[in-house]
Amino acid sequence: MTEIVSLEALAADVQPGQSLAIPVTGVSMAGTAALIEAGARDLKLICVPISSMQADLLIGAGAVSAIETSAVSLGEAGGAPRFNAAVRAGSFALRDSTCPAILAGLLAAQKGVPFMPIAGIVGSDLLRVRPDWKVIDSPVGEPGKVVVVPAIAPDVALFHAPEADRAGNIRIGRHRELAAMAYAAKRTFVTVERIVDRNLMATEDSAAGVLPSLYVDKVAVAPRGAWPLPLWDEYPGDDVEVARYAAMARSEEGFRAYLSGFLSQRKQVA
Amino acid sequence: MTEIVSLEALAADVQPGQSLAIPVTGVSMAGTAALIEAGARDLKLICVPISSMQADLLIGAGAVSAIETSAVSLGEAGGAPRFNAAVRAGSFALRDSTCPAILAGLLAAQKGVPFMPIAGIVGSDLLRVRPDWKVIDSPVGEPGKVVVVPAIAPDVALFHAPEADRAGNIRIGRHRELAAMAYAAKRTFVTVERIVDRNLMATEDSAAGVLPSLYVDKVAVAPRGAWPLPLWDEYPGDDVEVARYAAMARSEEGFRAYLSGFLSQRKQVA
Amino acid sequence: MSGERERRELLINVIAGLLDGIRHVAVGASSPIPAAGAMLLRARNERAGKPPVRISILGSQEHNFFTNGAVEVFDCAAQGRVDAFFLGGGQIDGAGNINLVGTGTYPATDVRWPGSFGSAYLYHLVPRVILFREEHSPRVFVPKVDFVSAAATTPEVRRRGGPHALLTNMALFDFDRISGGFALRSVHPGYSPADIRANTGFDYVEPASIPATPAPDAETLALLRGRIMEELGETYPAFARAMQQAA
Amino acid sequence: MSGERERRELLINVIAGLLDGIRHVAVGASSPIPAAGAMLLRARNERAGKPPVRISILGSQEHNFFTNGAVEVFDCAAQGRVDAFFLGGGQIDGAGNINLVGTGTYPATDVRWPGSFGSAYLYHLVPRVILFREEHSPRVFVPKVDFVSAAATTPEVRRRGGPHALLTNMALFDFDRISGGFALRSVHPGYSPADIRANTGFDYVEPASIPATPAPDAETLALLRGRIMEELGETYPAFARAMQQAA
Repeated sequence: MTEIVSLEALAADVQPGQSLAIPVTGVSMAGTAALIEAGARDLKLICVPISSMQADLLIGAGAVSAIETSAVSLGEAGGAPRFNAAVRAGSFALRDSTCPAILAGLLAAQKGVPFMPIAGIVGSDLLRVRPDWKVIDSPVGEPGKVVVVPAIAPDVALFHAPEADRAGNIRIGRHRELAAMAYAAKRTFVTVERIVDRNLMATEDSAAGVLPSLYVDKVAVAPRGAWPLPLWDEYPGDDVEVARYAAMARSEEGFRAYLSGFLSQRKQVA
Repeated sequence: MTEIVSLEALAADVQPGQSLAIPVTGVSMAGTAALIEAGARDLKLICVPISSMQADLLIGAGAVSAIETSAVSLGEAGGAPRFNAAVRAGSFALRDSTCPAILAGLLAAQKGVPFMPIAGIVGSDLLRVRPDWKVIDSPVGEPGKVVVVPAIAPDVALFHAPEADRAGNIRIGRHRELAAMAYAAKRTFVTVERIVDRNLMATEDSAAGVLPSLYVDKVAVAPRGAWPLPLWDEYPGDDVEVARYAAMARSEEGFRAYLSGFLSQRKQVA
Repeated sequence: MSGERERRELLINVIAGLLDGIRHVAVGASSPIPAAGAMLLRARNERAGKPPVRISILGSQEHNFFTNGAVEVFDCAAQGRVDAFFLGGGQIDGAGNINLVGTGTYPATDVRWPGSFGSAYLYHLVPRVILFREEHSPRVFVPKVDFVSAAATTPEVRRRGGPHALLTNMALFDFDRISGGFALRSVHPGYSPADIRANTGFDYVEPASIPATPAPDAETLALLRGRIMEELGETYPAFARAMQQAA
Repeated sequence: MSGERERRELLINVIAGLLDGIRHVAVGASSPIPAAGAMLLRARNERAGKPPVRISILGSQEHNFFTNGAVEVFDCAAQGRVDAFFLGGGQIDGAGNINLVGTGTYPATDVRWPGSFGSAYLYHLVPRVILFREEHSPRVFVPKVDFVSAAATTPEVRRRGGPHALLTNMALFDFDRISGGFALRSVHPGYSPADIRANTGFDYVEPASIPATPAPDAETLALLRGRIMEELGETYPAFARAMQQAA
């Protein structure tokens, strides 16, 4: 059953060496700050299917030993400076992917199968740098080559959502990739804007947008927990702040200064 | 884009020889009556993943030349008499399956891949009677046998739902297997209790339970369109009627009598 | 046995015992006795301060923890998140294989049953599958099923799931996954081990001494006739009414 | 070209032309010019009573026809329900291959770009992929990309998708899937075919006579500056403001 815990307790339960799945919408920046505060290290990031400032912060803080992603970018604010620097320096194991392949890997774990076939990809150099991906002859139907990717079962999935109820059901709306992460992951930790008293599973309409507590191990309250990234139906992204990050994080020193300010700012919100 | 049509027009557009996917919840009994009225024949039923009175009626009416299903049963009312009789008589091509294999076949079509791996099944005689299913060595990870099933791409998916909006978005709530049918099918026809003026995609909560009009080809209004089967949030099943069917359909003559009454009753509702 | 209500109460009580220790059990939409067993365990755990039990009733709108459609219970089992499930069978054989398809030669079977449902899959994936078939007769319990809907043991693949026990109107058997067969655990009041042997078409291990299946104690009966019947009535109103009428 | 607004209006107008006939186009969240081109086509079709155009803006909450999470656009493309999409590239080569990963030797690339996103997949599945890269220079348009994020042609597998055209700040090219290369279709006002040759690092077919890319007509300009800017402002407010300021 779902435990409702403090942000610190949630972060403290992510162990070195574990793989951590993080999304592109519903990003737990509060959880990210708490992980860095807790001295997280040797994380194997799985970006579902890409990441922006969250991955860049964790990389800059030295918490990441491996990353599987289809892209890391600050969007309008440009490239991800700490990711790019780490790639050049070879500071982590890099597993480049393509968005639907990461989603397919999670789906394989969701279904308890070792692999998932996926359309396209043939001809891409990704096949060259991902020896864990295979091209097979389709075992059924007309002869033809098909790419298969291995299952991705993250140790922990971490995301941020508007609401949890007391039972640990999470309102995710249409953002079903958050459910996909949770189905595939061994454990799922969620930060939320607030905990509500009503049962989110009570009506068909409400339940349709819910990740059931069955998949949720820990919930922590973190108001404005996605900031400076957006949270649907709650607040837009703080583009000025992300641009400020992009500028400062160009240098190691600038990044350190930003990070220290970011961590104390997150503490004030909490 | 979605067309809003009459029930007759919807039914008339299902062609002989086409495969027709039908669900277990959100059953279009109104559409079924209209198909029988329109003289539907040579249908290849795909039950997602089982069926009850709907398949039995279509079989009894002589409209079915093939069926892929994990079960046909009237539930509390007992076995499906016309299905059972047709199996004994060998009146159609029978493709026995198991629930998750049908869902996996649809998923393969949803993802544009020729097959889908699936856990379990090894040891079942289904593998013997389904030569289109294969057991392969997993191409990735630890050595091990895995069953793969071919994609199922129905020509038409047909179901019943509470509401459509004017754009053809359909409220399906948590019944995401209805979306899975539509994703996989070449065309999707939906009967609904009513058409509403509001935009079902307007809010995150509402949209979470919606099949987008992108996947919906035809919508027809059919009040109490699932009767005598239940429709979530709208009406319970009419167990007395289903039991009456079960009793009458034991004989070919009884079935004919029931069918004739059923068709005129459905007409009165419409 | 003294009557229909007592018969059912004994089965419900046995099922609650078989489920002890699980966190999540899935129950078919038309399985009131298994559902009642799960509800009894849930109520007991609550009273004893033990970990809560989650009961998913398939096809029920109210007792439904799922939000991803029909596939979710199967995915959930594949993820190892379903600890127990119930399967029946038109035929069940001594190797624990079940037949939900029909008798005779496939496809034009002499008797056709509904079909395999999810059995071929769930039998592999749910650790504690309880075979539950009330009718105890040689036509059900056969040496070898005519069609294997789902196989109990498959040494050629790794699996976490399979049969745990077989419960009938007459007896309770354990299943041994190593030997791949059943052993008689207890015989319900009113029957003897010889009755079981006479009505079982397959061979099984029979220990020298076979206890009687314990009937529910007073506390359990109070729970069953009160809270459990109330909970059950929400999903299985006809069954709950029949239980009360049988009293 | 007379200015920034005119440059963008010309590109938008070309894109609307390239999209003509499609039913559903998906556009990236940070692609205002492609989105504007799609909106222009939609407005034109509406006026002409032609079939409606569906525009999915990825990552937008408002212009989102999807309800199945991040995977849906990919599934939708695999089903053949996405007719057109836009891809860029840090490098694009003469065979139509694109590189979104970086220059130099992988993995410790000299310059690292964000990554391949969905390109390796969508290039195979969307019939009309429009390569859109504003910068027209030899460092972008190279003889051979350093890393193939997505391959334009793959005779070894059947595919419905691939490049349709390449649009830059200077010119418009068609892509020929049989020969696997580009042919110059038109040159934007202010540039000559020689400018294109000088700024393109890969070889391409150049017909004897190359027309100028047509500028939008008065009716199109009115639409663009009115309705389209309004629609665009809902999703790309910064871009719409910049367009108006450039006027």
